[in-house]
Amino acid sequence: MTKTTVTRRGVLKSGATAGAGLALPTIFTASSAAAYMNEPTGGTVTLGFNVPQTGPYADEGADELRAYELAVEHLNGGGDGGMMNTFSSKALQGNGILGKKVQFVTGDTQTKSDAARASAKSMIEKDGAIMITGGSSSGVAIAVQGLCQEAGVIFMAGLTHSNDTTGKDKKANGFRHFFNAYMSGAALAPVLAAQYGTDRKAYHLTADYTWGWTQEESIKAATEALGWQTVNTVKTPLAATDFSSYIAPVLNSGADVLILNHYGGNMVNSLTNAVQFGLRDKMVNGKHFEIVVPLYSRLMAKGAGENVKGILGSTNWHWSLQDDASKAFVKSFGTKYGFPPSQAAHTVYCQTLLYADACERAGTFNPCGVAQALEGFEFDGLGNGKTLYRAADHQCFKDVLVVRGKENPTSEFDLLEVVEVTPAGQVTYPPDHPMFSGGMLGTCNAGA
Amino acid sequence: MDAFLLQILNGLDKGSAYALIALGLTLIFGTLGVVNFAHGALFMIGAFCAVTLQRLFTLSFETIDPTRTDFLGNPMKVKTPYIESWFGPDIGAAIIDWSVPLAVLFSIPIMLGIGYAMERGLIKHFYKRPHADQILVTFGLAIVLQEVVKYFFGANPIQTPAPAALRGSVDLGQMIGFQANAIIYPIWRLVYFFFAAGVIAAVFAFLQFTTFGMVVRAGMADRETVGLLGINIDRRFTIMFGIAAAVAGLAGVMYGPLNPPNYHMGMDFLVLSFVVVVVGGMGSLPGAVLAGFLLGVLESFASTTWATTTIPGINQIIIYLVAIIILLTRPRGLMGRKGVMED
Amino acid sequence: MLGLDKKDTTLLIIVALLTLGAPFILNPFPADSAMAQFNAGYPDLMQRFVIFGIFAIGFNILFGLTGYLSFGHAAFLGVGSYSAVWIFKLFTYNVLPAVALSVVVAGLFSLLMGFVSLRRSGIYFSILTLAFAQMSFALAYSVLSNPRFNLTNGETGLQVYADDPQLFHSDRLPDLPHLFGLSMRATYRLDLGGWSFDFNAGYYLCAVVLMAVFYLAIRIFRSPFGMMLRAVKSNQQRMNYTGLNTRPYTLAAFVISGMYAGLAGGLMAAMDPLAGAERMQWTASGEVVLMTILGGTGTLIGPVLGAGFIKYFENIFSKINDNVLHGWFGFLPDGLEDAMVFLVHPFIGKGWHLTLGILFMLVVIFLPGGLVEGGQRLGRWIRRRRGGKDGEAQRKTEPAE
Amino acid sequence: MGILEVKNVSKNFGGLKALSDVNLNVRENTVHAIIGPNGAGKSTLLNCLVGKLIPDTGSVMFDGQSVLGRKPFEINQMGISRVFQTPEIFGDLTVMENMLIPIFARRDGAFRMHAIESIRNEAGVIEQAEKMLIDMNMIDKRHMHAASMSRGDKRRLEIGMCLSQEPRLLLLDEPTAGMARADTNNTIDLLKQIKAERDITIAIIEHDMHVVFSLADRITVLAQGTPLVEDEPQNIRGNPKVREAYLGETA
Repeated sequence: MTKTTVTRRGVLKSGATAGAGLALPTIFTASSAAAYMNEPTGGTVTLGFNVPQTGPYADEGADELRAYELAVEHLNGGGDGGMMNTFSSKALQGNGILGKKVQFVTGDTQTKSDAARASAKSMIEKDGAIMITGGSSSGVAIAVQGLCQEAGVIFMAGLTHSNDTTGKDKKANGFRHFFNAYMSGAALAPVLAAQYGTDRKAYHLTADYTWGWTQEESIKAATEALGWQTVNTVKTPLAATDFSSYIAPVLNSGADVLILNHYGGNMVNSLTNAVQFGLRDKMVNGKHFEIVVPLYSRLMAKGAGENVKGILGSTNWHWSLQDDASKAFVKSFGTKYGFPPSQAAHTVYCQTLLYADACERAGTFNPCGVAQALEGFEFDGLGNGKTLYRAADHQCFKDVLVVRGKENPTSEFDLLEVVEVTPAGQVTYPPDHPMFSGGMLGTCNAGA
Repeated sequence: MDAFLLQILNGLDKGSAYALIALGLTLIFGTLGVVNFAHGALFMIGAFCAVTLQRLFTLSFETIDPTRTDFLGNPMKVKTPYIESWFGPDIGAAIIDWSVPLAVLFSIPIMLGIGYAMERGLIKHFYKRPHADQILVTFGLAIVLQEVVKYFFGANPIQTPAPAALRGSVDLGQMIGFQANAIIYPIWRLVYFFFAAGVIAAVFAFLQFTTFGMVVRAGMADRETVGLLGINIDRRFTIMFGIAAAVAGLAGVMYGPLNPPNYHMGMDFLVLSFVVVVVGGMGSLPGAVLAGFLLGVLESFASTTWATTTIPGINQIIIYLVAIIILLTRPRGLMGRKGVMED
Repeated sequence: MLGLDKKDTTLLIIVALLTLGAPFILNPFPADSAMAQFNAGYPDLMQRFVIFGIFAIGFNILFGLTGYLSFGHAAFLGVGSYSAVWIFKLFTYNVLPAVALSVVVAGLFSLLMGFVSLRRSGIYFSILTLAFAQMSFALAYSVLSNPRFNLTNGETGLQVYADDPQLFHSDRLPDLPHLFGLSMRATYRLDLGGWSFDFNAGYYLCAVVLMAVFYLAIRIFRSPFGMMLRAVKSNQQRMNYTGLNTRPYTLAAFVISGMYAGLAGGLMAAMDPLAGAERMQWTASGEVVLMTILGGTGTLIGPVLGAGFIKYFENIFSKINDNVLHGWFGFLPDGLEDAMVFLVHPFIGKGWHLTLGILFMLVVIFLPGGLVEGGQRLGRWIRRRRGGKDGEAQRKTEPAE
Repeated sequence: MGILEVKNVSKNFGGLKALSDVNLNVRENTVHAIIGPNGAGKSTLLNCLVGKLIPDTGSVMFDGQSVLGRKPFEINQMGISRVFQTPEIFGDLTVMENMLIPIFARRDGAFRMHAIESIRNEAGVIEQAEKMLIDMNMIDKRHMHAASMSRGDKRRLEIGMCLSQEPRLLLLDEPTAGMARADTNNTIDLLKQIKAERDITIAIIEHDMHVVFSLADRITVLAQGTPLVEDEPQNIRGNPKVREAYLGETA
């Protein structure tokens, strides 16, 4: 296949998508009068919240659901309004979306792409959801994003950190608010250099699947650009529960930094094991041995307990941020549930508001209209400073937090401290960056 | 050489957990003829005994400290464990610190009780049922147990740290003449290994040297004959079920400091423990122990850079590959008896 | 009819009526009533019922007839899905060649795996199949998705990209799996009063396939071959000393069930063109074991019932949240409403696993023959009641004579 | 020439000599009994004949062909059927199905993939099975589950299953073990009838002298893995070696 044919096929394909709708009264036709998939006809509009309710990420899923409920409450005019008051766009009235009361349905992704697609389909086919959002892994996000593209609804991805979500698997109907592996690397590397010097030898342990690889690639590139050497990169099975046999050789490898490209249960266990093996007490090459966890989440950090103390990583948002928006969100979430929100909660809350706002600004629920309103949208007041939804790949660009495990936590939630807020400009990359190459956004699909 | 020794150590350590779980599993199978898919859940419950005890020790009363504020800006509620106010902060903190070893004592009666209740309440009715039914009902039970634990403790892992005194690592290499940092090993992992060895030895001694054990062994060999002698073998088997549950539970309690327990850790170990039992030979106690350590060591070696560069992905499949090779070359596992579980 | 005796013909007709009428049967509640939560008649779930039904029917041919308990059949389902998606990627979105290739590839794969695993029996066989399946899963999830040789696309799942060759694709055809132009997503919605019913092309394709393979399963059950398989389960020793080589019989059963699994996998990809590795995990194999036992091992209809039961729970119970509960119990006084929600809460939504686990236990404890036995008992009970009445009537008439 | 010729067969289990240098010659259309005290090696010998065990040395020829190295099902296909000490039947299947299976095996060989045809259409096979059930006097039990029958019926069914294959050699391993006297006599009558009506060679291992002497044309006495004598029944009765072997009397 030559390059030109590939492009031609791509063009044909987008044409076909549009054409198919006309040629056959096919895809999920509810009534032929509807202008787009699941057009809300009554006084309500239904959103689909697709989060892991069972399986290892159930706690993150539960926190996402809490935030969704809070967002719906705020959209419908209840509660204290949360970040609606600080949001730079003032389109939202507190009377639902476009005057329709917001309802929601929930589904269980089980953190499996099949199950996630099944529950998303059920929300679209059965409950008439106009938008799907949520999730706690990149595999699920990409799978559901593809489905929403085919079905013709908007997908607002939840926790998904892989470059692919807005890289080779990007879709016109999908938007990501979360940051990604490249941004983690770009944000972390300067801080690492500042804290640990530029003459470091790094040893990577990487979860052996797509996200792990992109994470490793990103942080490796970012640290090597600053002068670090990479001693070894070792892949660990996703199903591994004990990392002792991967940690044990690290001390003898000549490395003086261990980078754990792990998430969730893998991260908790590998970090626990690394600390157990006394890595943090050692001096290697005349330097203090350090451990880095590129992607942090407070919920998971809690599982790792004392072991996170002093360990650097990046995160999307943290409740201790002192801007007005974050404070407003923490206040309204904390008042309702009694504890501060996680970054997962923050992300999905923002996305619900952003979707609603885009509908208001577009004046329609039509996915193509909404997508247009979101593309290139610049805003402020949702807790991460000035933020841009880039039109080219539907990735969101905003400040990234570099955090460190707190040495003296004052409460069970006070586990991380913000070391640096890396400005958006420093983590921005061109849409055709090699780590994000391949794949096409395509054209938006309205379904009907 | 030092890398080699290090992986042997790692293997023995992983193997300890495998062997303990497989020991109980094969004990239940050998005595009762029951395929127990809930055995992993017992391991998990053991670990949560430690979590529970830690929670009990840290039960706290709240006092309001007006000088500090919480995340919402309200006056901070400071929690003080009751135990610290009863015994004084030092002893109280020490008790909390030692909660995992104390949980060993706490868990034995609990696990025996759970095992006893499980056998009398459920398993007993399934002795004569097909293995498939046993699998379904114990699998159902495993799901119920883990969901109940999840309901109370959440899905995230929970730290159950070892006592501070046993938390660090020792430089074993230096002790035997290698250079510094060559063989660093965590103290708690050594404790776990010796603990496992002790438990295994105790189970074997119990079966070997007590009358009770003798009858059980005879029952494992030929249940009907022993029954004909007028010995109430069923009651003894019930107790054996309790013991098997306790062994799995102990494996779980002590495992907590190695890797923080979560509600699905039992399922993570379930497949593996069945592989261990089968590789060792169904119903063979020494086989289970041998296979546990063997697979632990092989798994450790397969995860070295040398192995994964020679055969990509070997660390993912080694356990299963070994199981296939052993089952094809030794039909009944390493030490299995003929005719067990072949129908 | 069709070479079946009266009882089997009746069974086949019942299955045909149930599958063809599923859009009505599964949507018994008006669309905007509170009970609509329990409606299962939307395309995706109906497809799933039928596809997992096919999977379980095939599994039952191996497990129900020969007694060989495989813990690795999900691997064949996964391989079937991957094959189908590769056809979509390379050649065409037409589902016919895709599903055909799924069956063939799964058949070859199961031939290989069966040839090795069937050298052992009992739990040793189970563990061998489990080991093979877990190896396949590990390979598909990570090893075979490395950038140089990406066969499975790992965690994300294999899917069709715009720059895939699709040699035989043309503009006139839908950009989704289709059968000679008829999109699998094509759905006709019938609104009748408060009710609405979905008639989906993909579902009806699956339903037709289900009827065909169900018919095939009946034929296999009633054939000398089927009898031989039951004989293998009953007494292998006697088989050997009767001049019968059990290995090819079990291998044939293994391959047939593997092909059923491949067919299910292919259809799954045809309904939704994405193949994820977790379909191959041991828990997925365990699920089909549970479906079969739950429905009734060795019975014809049992596995289909078991599949429906489990999928219904997974998709319906997991979607009930506290909001829905408050809706249901809204008619109660506030305190009572909250109490009811509190009581039911652990069993729905994120607690659906708990409910399923409890139901497994209840079914297997009280209905050793699975749901089919439940049905038979119910049938006997009704007959006895009716018979009882007849008997009474007779007794009453007797004195008159 | 005998139909079954065993020459110099030895078999050791570890250090234990189960068979040493056994010779046996079973003539066509006779009933040949093999007797001997417990542990004489009778069962080991039988297992060597049907392919369950492979002798360490020696040869076993059936109708001029070696059976050694062949699997049990192949040896059965050569024309040897075996009846077990405890009846081996298909307990989960009906009596009729039990009878159908050996007939299919005889007609179609060790494996045939007839997965679509219905059994109901196999009129010829069904007819044969019914005929054999009538011969075995159990046609009224055809729909019963085989496992639910009495032991005597199971034994009869098993013999019927073996006969339906029209074997040239029928091996019986203690066919009356554990049976009541009446059942034993029925079995003897059945075997006598078979012997009378069919062209068949029977080799029988038996403990019960009553059975042996009512059926056998020739007898081989086995002791400690070696044949003591092979002779006609009347000569065996008084043989001192046999008495010694059985009763442990000193010569």
